Amino acid sequence: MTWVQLAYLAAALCFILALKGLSTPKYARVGNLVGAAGMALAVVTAFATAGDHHVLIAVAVVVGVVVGVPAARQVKMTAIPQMVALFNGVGGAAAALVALAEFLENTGAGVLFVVATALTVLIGSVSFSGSLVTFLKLQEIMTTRPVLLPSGQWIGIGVAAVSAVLLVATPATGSAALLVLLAVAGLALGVLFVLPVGGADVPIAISLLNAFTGLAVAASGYVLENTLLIVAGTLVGASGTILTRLMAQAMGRPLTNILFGAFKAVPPAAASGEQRTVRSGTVEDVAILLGYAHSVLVVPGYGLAVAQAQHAARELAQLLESRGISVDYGIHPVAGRMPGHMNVLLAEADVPYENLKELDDVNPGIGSVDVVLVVGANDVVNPGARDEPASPIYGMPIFDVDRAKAVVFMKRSMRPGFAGVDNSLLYHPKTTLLFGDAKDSLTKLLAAVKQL
Amino acid sequence: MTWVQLAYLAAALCFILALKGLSTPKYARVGNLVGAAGMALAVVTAFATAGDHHVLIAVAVVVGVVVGVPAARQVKMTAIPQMVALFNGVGGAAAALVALAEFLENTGAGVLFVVATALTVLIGSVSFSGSLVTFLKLQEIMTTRPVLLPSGQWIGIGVAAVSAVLLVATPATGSAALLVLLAVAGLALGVLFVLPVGGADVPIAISLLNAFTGLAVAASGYVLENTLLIVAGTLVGASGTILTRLMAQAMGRPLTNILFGAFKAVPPAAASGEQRTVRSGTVEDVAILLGYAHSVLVVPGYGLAVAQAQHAARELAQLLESRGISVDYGIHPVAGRMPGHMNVLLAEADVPYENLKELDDVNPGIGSVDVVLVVGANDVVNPGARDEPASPIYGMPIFDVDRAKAVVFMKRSMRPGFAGVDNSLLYHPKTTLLFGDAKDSLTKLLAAVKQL
Amino acid sequence: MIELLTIFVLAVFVGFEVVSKVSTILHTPLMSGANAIHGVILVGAILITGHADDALTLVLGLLAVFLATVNVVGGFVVTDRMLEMFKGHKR
Amino acid sequence: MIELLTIFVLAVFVGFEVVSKVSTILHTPLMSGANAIHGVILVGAILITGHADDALTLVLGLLAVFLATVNVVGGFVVTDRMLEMFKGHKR
Ligand SMILES: NC(=O)c1ccc[n+]([C@@H]2O[C@H](COP(=O)([O-])OP(=O)(O)OC[C@H]3O[C@@H](n4cnc5c(N)ncnc54)[C@H](OP(=O)(O)O)[C@@H]3O)[C@@H](O)[C@H]2O)c1
Ligand SMILES: NC(=O)c1ccc[n+]([C@@H]2O[C@H](COP(=O)([O-])OP(=O)(O)OC[C@H]3O[C@@H](n4cnc5c(N)ncnc54)[C@H](OP(=O)(O)O)[C@@H]3O)[C@@H](O)[C@H]2O)c1
Repeated sequence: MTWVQLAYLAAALCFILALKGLSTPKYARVGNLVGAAGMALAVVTAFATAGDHHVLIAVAVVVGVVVGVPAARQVKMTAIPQMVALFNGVGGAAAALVALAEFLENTGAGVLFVVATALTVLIGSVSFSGSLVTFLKLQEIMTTRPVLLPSGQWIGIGVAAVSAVLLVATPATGSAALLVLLAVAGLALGVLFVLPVGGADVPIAISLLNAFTGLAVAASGYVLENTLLIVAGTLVGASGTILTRLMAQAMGRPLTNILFGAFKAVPPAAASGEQRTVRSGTVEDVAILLGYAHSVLVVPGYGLAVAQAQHAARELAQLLESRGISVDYGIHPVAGRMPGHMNVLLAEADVPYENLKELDDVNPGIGSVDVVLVVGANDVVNPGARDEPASPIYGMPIFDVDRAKAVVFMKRSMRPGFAGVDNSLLYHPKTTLLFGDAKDSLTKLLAAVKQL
Repeated sequence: MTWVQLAYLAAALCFILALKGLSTPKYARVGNLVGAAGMALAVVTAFATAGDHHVLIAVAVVVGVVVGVPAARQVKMTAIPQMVALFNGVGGAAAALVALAEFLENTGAGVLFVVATALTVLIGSVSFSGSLVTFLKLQEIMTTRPVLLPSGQWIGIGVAAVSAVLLVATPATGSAALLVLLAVAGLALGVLFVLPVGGADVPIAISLLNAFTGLAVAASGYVLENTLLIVAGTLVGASGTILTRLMAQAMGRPLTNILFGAFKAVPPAAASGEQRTVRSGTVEDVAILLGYAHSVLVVPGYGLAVAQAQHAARELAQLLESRGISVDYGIHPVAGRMPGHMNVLLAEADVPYENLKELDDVNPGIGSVDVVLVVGANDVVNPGARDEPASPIYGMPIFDVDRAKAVVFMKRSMRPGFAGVDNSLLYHPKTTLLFGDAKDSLTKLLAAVKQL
Repeated sequence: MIELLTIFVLAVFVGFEVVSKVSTILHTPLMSGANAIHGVILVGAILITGHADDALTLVLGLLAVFLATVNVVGGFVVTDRMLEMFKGHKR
Repeated sequence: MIELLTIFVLAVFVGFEVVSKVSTILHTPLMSGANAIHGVILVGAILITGHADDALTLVLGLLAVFLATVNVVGGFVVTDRMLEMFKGHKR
């Protein structure tokens, strides 16, 4: 059956090329298509060589397509992280189920086989339940704040210990009941792992769970002695691990802090008792501020994505530029809800690439910026991340907009951002708040500036 | 025998890490040591599991060490390329011999086995004879100029065709005689491949033959069903291929031109009939020129390496700098006889890294350089590479020293450089020639500048 | 077995090397692209279902096929949608 | 067989990726380092010699062992000598 194996090898090659492509902007899209082609090849090959039940398999695939494609097509850009989390979870579940089924079929196989099976079941379950919780968090079905169970640390350690015991006991006894128990322990472990992760850090948890699913797939490749699964799973595992690290670096914090930091963090001091005052402005106030500025910096955040205000922002920027005002965009690596979120949105609105500035481009000269327009961003400009060691986001690099000459916040309320941390900049004398939906405000502002 | 296989896997890992280390200056030396450790592990493992003849094997290894280590220790830095070529050749020969021996042992094995065997023998022989010829060229035992046999192109194609036929015929018949014939054809092919390569391009041929040997080792890994040989050989094959391309890029020419260009190149016009005049200066003339310059550029070349004049050059530069003259070194990517040759030598002489400038750093501002000191370089400053499409080195990027205010050449004679091409800059009115060994001249110059 | 282990080790290196220097902008597409790739478990799910002898394995297998398919198609489609936007900005 | 082929393909990628962005300065050490690594044929030579039954194979094998040893030790020593100099200049 050499052609089968060659087809699998070709698919593995496609996956490598896909990853390579996805890491260079130029070939990213082609890379993804190559990956899809490889997947199609692999699936058709598997289907052609599957012994039996072709009709049922085909039906299951069709149902999967019917469910998956519309979901992926219709999801809003802002909701993509939770979608990725869901897809990741179902992948992990599938890996665990495959291992479970193979175990039931193949009673009495070698020890190494059972070890790999148990590992797949464990990692797959962790990935499944962990991804589900991240989904619930991102979709805001549950709180985005870290959830700390009473002595949650000990529960976590306990469940991990039970899992470890089961991981050894299952191969030793070969019992299916223990394997099912292991799956349950894995599910609990996944939940316990993600619950204490702070809202802002959930994407990193997704990336890590993504790597987990990859490893589960690789382990199931051992179980099935299928090199394609081994190669593809390992690729995802390795690249996911590196990506997780890169993302943590972009947040400016070590990974352990992100995952387990909540256990140590001091609960934020309830500063609400102070009743500090804020200054809220009208559209006209802000229009005048902008109209007479020389340089403007737009810092977009998650709110821009929610309001789908990217086009309005671009139009305002163009209007200002036509009046001789220099306008730049300050793109924080973790603005929005996924890395590169702002780049994607602004690219969609045809903002020229040169105008997108990173932290290091902006901060040194930020003192000479006349007006910073913070459009639906909050955490990424919170000076607490720089100045208050007690803050849960302490250590994350931010745009030092408090050093600019004036700051305008466009948001709907005084509610904090994703991290749930209060932002002292909102109460600063040089800050003007322009309440309302970002798109509305920008559109009104556009009209007002035209009137000047 | 799992521990054996794990040891081999560990060795393979060491080799990967070695390559990774060697491609970052910081870890290069550690990387090489890691590679050596992996090799030691692999060899000890093989020795421990070799069935028989342990004493003879040990003797052969010891003899190899006794021959190899002193040769490697005593070779002059300038002769390293030919040393590498020799080591490469013996590696290729070893691969071919292993395949041959395995074939004789295992008569009547499968077709795929014999195909891999034949391939190993062919590639190994090509690599062996090709490397020997490059050695002879670099050691200047034979001419460094491209050697074009009458209708050599056709002979080459003929031998290649014969090899191809034998490559098919050997597995088809399983005849040992054909395999030996194939080895002979391979030897001829290697010679024919390297003969027409121009002197300056020989290092690229070595790199390619290096990759070939890697492939031969990988193929012999198939023959012996040894994953370590497959991994290590393939690594070398792949990285050698990329390296060859990178080196060709550094020379500014496409690879095919380098390897087969000689067949098309017009023989250089015999310009000697003209009897152009040169201006030769004394040490004092040059000292004055230097003493009153504001900026000096030192362009070192192969002659600096031959004369071991790096320390003298550094001393002169320091003296000039102490007099307020700015001194830079212009390091051409292919100056000397191996890539990075000049960096190695000047690093040895403790020249600060910041003073080493590349082509793109130097050429834009070269018009304002007062004196260019060309120390034993020639081809890398030959304006013909830029201006004369008929020149064999046309297309190689050069230092445009003819645009500087004055040029001093330190060389021993009017002989051309490695490429064997006359250099019109030697006859230019703004050029002063300072004949003699580079180290002598520099030492004298040092004394003369001190007198100023 | 050693072959499979070797494959694993090499794939680890390929994964590390390929991704190690990617820019922030591409983190999300890369994450979701990798996500789609691990949907290759669909191959395993199909094979196991094809050989299922009893009802339980068959049901587990079919469920796995369904979930893996969602993973695969969803992953590739979402990634493509994201990258489409990047493309737009090359204009 | 397919495992070996997969290993080959993956090793090609590892080799390409690892070396693809190295600077000119390191071309020569890298060439000679890679040169030393393919001396691993010594392993093959030892194994084949260990199993040699007749005089011819034995002689061929021993010759291969000798040549491969020269390749290995020469390669690593030369590379180390070169890199020693690079180290010097970090001072
Ligand atoms: N990029 C990533 O990889 C990633 C992933 C997950 C999490 N995170 C985290 O997400 C945060 C991102 O920071 P950020 O500054 O972009 O966002 P943020 O801190 O979450 O703040 C978003 C702000 O937008 C406002 N907003 C919401 N909808 C709006 C609308 N329709 N119109 C106007 N304003 C609206 C909200 O205030 P109102 O409700 O008062 O309007 C909120 O203050 C960081 O904490 C980061 O760590 C990042
Ligand atoms: N770097 C690489 O990877 C590499 C490898 C192989 C070949 N190449 C080729 O080598 C050439 C390198 O260019 P290059 O300019 O460095 O060297 P070159 O063109 O070969 O010129 C060297 C010059 O040094 C002079 N010289 C030799 N011994 C000397 C001594 N003891 N004292 C003073 N001068 C001495 C020679 O002239 P006299 O004999 O008159 O003294 C000769 O003109 C290029 O063609 C390049 O393509 C490069």
